[in-house]
Amino acid sequence: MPSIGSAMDLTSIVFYVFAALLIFAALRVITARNPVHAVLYLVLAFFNAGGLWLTLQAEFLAIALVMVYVGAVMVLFLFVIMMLDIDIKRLRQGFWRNMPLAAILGIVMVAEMFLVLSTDYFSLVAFPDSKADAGYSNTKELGRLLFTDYVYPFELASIILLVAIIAAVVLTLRRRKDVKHLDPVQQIAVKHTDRLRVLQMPAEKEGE
Amino acid sequence: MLKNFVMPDLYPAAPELFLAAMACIILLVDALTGSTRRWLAPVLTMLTLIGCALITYATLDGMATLTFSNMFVDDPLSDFLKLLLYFAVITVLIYGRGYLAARNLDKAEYYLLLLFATLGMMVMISAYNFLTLYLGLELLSLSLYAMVAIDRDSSRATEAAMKYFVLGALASGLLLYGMSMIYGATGTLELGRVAQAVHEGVANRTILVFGLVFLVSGIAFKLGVVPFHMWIPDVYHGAPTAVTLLISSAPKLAAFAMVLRLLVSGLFGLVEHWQIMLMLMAVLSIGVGNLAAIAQTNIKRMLGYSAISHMGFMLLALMSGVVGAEIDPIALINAYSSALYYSVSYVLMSLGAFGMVLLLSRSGYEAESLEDFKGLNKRSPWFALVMAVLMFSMAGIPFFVGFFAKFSVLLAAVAAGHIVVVVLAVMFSLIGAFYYLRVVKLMYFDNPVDGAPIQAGFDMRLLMSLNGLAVAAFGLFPDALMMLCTETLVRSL
Amino acid sequence: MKTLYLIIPFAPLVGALVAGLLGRVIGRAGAHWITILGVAVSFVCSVLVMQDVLAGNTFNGTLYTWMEAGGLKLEIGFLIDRLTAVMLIVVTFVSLMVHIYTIGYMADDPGYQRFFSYISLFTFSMLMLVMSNNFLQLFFGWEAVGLVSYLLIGFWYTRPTAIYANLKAFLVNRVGDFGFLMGIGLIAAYAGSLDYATVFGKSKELATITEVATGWPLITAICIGLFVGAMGKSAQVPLHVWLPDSMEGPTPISALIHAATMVTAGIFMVSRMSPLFELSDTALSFVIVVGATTALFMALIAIVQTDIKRVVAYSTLSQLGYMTAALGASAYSAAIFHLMTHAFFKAVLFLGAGSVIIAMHHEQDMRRMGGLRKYLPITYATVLIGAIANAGLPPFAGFFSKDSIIEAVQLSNVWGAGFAHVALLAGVFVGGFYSFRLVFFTFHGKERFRDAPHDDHGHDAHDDHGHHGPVEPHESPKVVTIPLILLAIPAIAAGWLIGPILFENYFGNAIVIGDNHHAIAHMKEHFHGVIPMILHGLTSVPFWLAMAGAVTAWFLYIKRPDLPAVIKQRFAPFAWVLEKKYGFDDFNDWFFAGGARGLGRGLWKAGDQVLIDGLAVNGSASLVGRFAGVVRRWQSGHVYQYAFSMLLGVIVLLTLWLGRS
Amino acid sequence: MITLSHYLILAAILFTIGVVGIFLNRRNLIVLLMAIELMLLAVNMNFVAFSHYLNDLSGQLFVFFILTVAAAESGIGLAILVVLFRNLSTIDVDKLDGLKG
Amino acid sequence: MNSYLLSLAIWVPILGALPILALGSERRDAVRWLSLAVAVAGFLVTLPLYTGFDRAYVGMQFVELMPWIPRFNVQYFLGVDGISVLFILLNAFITVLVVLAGWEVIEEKIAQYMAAFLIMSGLMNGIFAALDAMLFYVFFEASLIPMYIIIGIWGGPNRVYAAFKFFLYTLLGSLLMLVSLLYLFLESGGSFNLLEWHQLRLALQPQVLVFIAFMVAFAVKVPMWPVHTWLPDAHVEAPTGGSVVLAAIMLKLGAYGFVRFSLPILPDASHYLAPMMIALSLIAVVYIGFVALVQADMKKLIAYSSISHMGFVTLGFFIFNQLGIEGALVQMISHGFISAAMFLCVGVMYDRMHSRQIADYGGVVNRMPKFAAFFMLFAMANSGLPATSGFVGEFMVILGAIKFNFWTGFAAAITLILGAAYTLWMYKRVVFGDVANDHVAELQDIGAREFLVLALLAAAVLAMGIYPFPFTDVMHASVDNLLKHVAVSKL
Repeated sequence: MPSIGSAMDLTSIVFYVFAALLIFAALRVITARNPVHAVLYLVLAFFNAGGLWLTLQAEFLAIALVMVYVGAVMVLFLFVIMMLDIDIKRLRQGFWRNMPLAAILGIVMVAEMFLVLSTDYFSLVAFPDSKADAGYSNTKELGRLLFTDYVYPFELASIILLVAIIAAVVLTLRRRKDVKHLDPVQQIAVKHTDRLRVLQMPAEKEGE
Repeated sequence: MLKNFVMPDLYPAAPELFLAAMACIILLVDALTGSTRRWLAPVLTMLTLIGCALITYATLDGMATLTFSNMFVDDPLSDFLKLLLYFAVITVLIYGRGYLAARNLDKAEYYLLLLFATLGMMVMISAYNFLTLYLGLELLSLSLYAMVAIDRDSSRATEAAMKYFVLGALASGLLLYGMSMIYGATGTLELGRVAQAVHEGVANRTILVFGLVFLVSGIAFKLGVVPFHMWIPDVYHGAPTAVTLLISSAPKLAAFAMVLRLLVSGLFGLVEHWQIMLMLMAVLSIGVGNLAAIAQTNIKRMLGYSAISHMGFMLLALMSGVVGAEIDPIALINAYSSALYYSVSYVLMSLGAFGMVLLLSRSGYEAESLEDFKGLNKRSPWFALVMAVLMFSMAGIPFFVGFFAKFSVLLAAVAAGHIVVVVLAVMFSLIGAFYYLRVVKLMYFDNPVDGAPIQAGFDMRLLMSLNGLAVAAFGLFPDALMMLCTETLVRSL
Repeated sequence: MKTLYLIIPFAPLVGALVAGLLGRVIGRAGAHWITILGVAVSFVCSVLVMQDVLAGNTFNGTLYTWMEAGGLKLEIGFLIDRLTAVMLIVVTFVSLMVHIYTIGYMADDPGYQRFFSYISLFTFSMLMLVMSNNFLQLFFGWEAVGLVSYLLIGFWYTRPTAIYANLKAFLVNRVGDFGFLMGIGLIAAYAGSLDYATVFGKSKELATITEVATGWPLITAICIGLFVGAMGKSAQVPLHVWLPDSMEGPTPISALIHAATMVTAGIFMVSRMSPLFELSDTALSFVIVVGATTALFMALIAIVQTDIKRVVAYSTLSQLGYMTAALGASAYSAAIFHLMTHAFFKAVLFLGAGSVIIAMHHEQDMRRMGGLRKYLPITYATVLIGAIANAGLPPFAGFFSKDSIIEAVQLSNVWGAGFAHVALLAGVFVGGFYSFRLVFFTFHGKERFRDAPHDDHGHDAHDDHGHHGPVEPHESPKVVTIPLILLAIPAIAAGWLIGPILFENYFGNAIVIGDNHHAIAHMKEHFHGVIPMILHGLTSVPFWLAMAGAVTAWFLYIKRPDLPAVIKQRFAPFAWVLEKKYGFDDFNDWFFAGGARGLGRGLWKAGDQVLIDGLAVNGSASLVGRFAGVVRRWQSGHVYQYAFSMLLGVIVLLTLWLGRS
Repeated sequence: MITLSHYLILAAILFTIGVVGIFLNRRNLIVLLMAIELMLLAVNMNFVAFSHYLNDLSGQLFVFFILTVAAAESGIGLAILVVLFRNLSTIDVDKLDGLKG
Repeated sequence: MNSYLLSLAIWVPILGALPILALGSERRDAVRWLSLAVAVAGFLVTLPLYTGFDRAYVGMQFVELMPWIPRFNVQYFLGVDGISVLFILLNAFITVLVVLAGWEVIEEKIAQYMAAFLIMSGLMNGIFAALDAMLFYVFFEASLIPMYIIIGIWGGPNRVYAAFKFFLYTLLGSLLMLVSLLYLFLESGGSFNLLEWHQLRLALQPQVLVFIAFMVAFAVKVPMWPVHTWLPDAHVEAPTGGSVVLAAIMLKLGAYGFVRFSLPILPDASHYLAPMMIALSLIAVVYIGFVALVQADMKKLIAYSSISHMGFVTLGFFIFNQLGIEGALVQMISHGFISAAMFLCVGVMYDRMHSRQIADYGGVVNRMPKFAAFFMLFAMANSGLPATSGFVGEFMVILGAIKFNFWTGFAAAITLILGAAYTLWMYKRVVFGDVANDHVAELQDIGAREFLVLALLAAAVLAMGIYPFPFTDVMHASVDNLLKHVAVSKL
């Protein structure tokens, strides 16, 4: 059926475009001279990944990826980069020294993974391309599971986030000593003896 | 919407829930009381752990119960490991208190992170699903990253934290990749069903093995075995000693649980593959760990390398469960219970060894150089004796628990026919004996360079003594603990 | 009867222990009384035993079981027969004399009690040796006399020469013991017993066996082994080197141990073993050649010695050679006979020499003596008797025994007997010469002690009398002279017992002579009594040779005292060889002592220190250390390197397992 | 035709890029953190693809949690980075070798 | 017939050490007397082992059997036969002497010193009494710890090197042995019972491998050439008491291991490898004899002499006749007395002069006649003079060796000469001669305590030399049994 065939082809084209962009962006992330550029390439990569996930009918995750990652995490990265005021020029030196070895290892690894993953095992016969019903909502279904079967991991995830908060606070929060501020607790807790010190001095020097 | 929803059975997870709740309470209490009542957090933490222990003890039933949609398992193994875990964390708490106070690190956040790390380990121990295992692992790891860096003015500590973090994240990535492959091959995340799928042969072996490689790499990182060990010395060295104490002890129990859950409960069908992987790593670990430890001058680093070799020994037992095609349940239990016994013994010794470093350190003085142990026998014969016992135990000299741990592991390995590996391991542990002996030498044969009296609270002294005595007592009467380990595994596997 | 036997060795032992352990308590007099009493009791008992034995009784019994292992029952026990009885008499008598003599000789020595303790201990050891009924106890006594000899030679322990000599004596004896032990070991291995009676009972059987590991005839191996032991104790070439040096000990010791008793242990032992030796002609040839060699060549050295004690010592060596040769000729009875006569006349010579030494205030060099005859008449008389006996002139004791030996060797049919006969005859001449040289040199001629300045080179430890310059010799006290006289009597008369001892089957079963060895039997046919023997002796070659020696001595030392120096110059190389004692000492020092030390040092340095410790032990340790350094460097501190390591791990595992599946 | 393999291989390439990035980067810790994000993205890609082709939602749920954890991880990572920068005034990976041997 | 004597022999000294440690080194007199009391008590409890020993009974006596680690079927299984009983007595006896010898000499940390020796004594009794392989091993290795401490704390200037060398060398052997024990455990179907192992059937190849592993362990301990180099260092650096225990007892552990493990469990391998063992033993006897000759340090000399004497022990075991084995056992006990005495003698001089160099001495007899007399006796015993204990074992082994093969006996007997040469040469240089220097001139003769120690040893040496029957009599039944056992192939 040509219509299906063309639809398939369209999916293929979308896949290849996104994939190519994704790989390009990823490569640039690790090779970009400027960390700000790297972050932006990473954003690009996430967008492309999101696009791919849409083709896999994982709408909620695709959106979440863009929203959470691009919207929050990457911005955080940018903040940190800006905040730390890093000497960018120096940071790129010596980059190429590890390149040959890295390239070889990378190629070996990819080749081996390719060998495994390109087998017939993953053919469409064994893994048919599932098509959801019209009324199916990926988000709704995920939500249902999340609050029923996955309530335990969900709670754990929340605790992890709590840990992240505590950790970030304990590591980076610094009370600056040069800023004057009043602590009402201390003000209330003060006693009169702390304010006034009664000194008793002899009326005249001894031994005169 | 939720018509199918059944309230999960919370009873098996009672300790976790209690701990989580208490953590929140401590958080609130700290926020409300501020810095005026610093003693509250440790006391509450202690109470929490004791409470957990009581709950776990009260809910002991010797049966395996699954809950939370089969994501959580409560079996004798988990109860056993959790009880040990509480004990280890309580010890960490007591040993570390003075050290942290002297360095102004005893913030409530530390205790919170400690509790969360404990929670993470408990989750790992009870995990019956890739997802919960992962989340427990991350909960533990993230807490540990933060704790390593908690002395934020120490460049060494932050460097260690950074390394730990980066490598830990890499390892998580590897683990996750492995999990994804297993998931792809079996179509499930639940360990029991994974095992079933592997057993029934519906899953593609190549993909499984492919995933297994990554999975094992992730596990190896957590255990700290070669070549995934390199974070260990740096983190042990750089972290505040109280945190090193934690990293070196309790997580080994969780890691053991992780190995057992993933490889034995989940991927037992691939046993012939992962056994050989573990063997390779075991031999390398024992070799590299012992060799590198010789050259150390910092005792924390040295103990770090020694940890690598000890984990190698533990793997020796894990790789000996199955010989050939036939699965002999007795040999299996022997091997895995030896591994468990080894882990438990190691935790006991490691607590003592790092505890001793803490005992000797004081405000502005880290007793972490080997030189700092010089002449300890003159300063405090009793603690020198305790440390000597610990060192001999680590070296695997009888009558101490370390010997019997090695003994049971080697027995398992010999039973599996790995004589060459065993001889190799034994030869490396001979090299290992050298650096443990060196500590004894420094304590007994040399004169002290530092004559200051030992400043440690009564609770720490007492616990330290008990720790040393336990190492000796479990050496004189090793059977109870061995039987406990065996019993636990028989009922859990 | 058993108690009597027990008393014989243990009376001296008690004396020794009391004098040794309680020396300070009982004092000097106490020490000599208790020990003399012990030995005297022993002597009396020996006489009683002799009577008993002559009555035809023998005894072979066990005292206690020493040990039992591997089917070998080792016991301590006594064998009392005629051979033992002779030895008992000789040992206890000479010992008693020496004890008495010592009172005078050692009067000023601070180690007085110790000395008495030692000589009594020695007597005990020697008695245990001769009374033994088994090889084990024999070996006990054997080593014990060696030990006491060691103690006594080194009696003056501050003198370097003395402590050198005692070590040397012990070690050389040990070489002999080594052979002895080999012999005993073979006996134990093949006979399964160390009891004389049992072993001798099996001797025929043993003679047919070939030793497994070596392929030697067993009996020969045993006998040569045992004889090597005898060579050590009885100072046969080349194990003789210790004896002359042992003269470093006090003179009574030289008389007791190095003349009369200990050195004869070897002779006694071989005689005791006659049932074995008779079965091996090879061994007998070995014995006879060694004995004859010793007899001649040691006598030659005596010619050039100037130390009075050393002359006697070399003479002893020579006489021991005679005895050994007799053993080789199967003339055991002749050997024992000579042993007995020699014990007396050599004791006389030694004690006489000691008397001279006392008189000369511990001067031993004959070149500083001369003309002592008139100052020391008793000494002179007794020494002269000894010298004549030693030279083998009739009718003194030495004549009978020596003559019998020479005849026996002549009649012997073992290989080497011809050489032995010639050597022994030559030895007679030399013997006559050095014996009379001693007498003339010391007692006749010019009184050289007057002109020679008495340099203080002090042979004896106690040169603190303040005697410097010319000395006035005087006769020794009674405690010295009485033993001399008492010993001189048997030195004259003991020889007259030749009839009963040699030819009337005195020894009975104690000595066995093989059917093919007829020497004694032949001689018996020609023996018609003492007087005819003397008369016959006057016409025989040995007599004239001995006389010739005596005359030569007279000519050279009395008539033409200038000649010896001339002769010495003329025959310088020959004299040099003799003075170097054929180079045995130098060779031993260089080869054995030096070689052993060199070998030890080499093994130690090269083997232990360089190869084992350096290469294997410390080498592997440093190798481990180097590996540790390498492993350590791997931990570079760079996080990307750590990541690389992990990555590598993954890739290696991947590669391996892709290959597997 | 786009099969599961395509997605998996794409993920593999991404994963490798992430891993190599960690090893390659010697100068900037932030890029290191980003490389980790790439790895996690690759894993997520795997899970999503499997989830789709297996018609099983648990994979997607896993991704959901991975995203959450990764965010928390980034938070802590950056916090450590900040502390490190305060101590060393650099985030140069090469300078990070105080602990070694 | 459950008995408690062996447990007493083990635990009386060990538990007795605890109050001594608790007393602390400040209360010296209390520590000394308490140590002596414990040591004597330890000796007294071993006496019934000898008096109550049934000489006719072949099997183990005074057996105690309790489960210890049921998980691995390890038992607290004690018992002695004629082979081991004497060593327990010897050990307890030597411990008393060591306590006496350390009386005034040890000034630093005396409580720890005494406790270390007492603990070691108990552990070594455990080794000799253990009939469970694991129990044996545990005691075997644990005994390294106190010795390591003793050498390291109270040793000479190079003590650290010596202590490490001692520990690691011996650990090397025992670790290989551990692997073998585990193997045998599995082969025997899960038992560590030595007596059961004696019945175990094994093919030749595993036998040989296990034998080699055992050999390394025991040979290091004996020590045999070429793994002997730890001994001279350890001896030289150890304090007198340490040297005494090392030489008198510790070296025996290895030899004991050969009779208890190698011979009965692996008879075929023992026969197969006997030529090698004999060769190594003979090398030890001869080679080491030469090396001892040139030593300048008295302790080193005696240490080498110990190696040489222990060569006789291993030789005796591997010639497989009763003379050899009993001779070896007698030699072990005798060497226990003699080497102890020799080291004590050197200790007596060292305490006064603080030198062990032969060259620093000379003419000691002038100032210390009593001492010289004792030293002479022991020197003679060391060179194997009859009527001393040193003779008995050597004599038996040589006789056995000649029975086995003439040349073996021949080579072994060379020690007769060498032993006398190195011992007496040293004696000559140290004791005889004129007073060599001012230090020697100031020497004081031995006091009552030293006299007592040396006299006890002298009595033992002489008694054993003159009447060894009681010693060998105890062994007969067991050695017979062992020989019968070894003669049967287990293939």
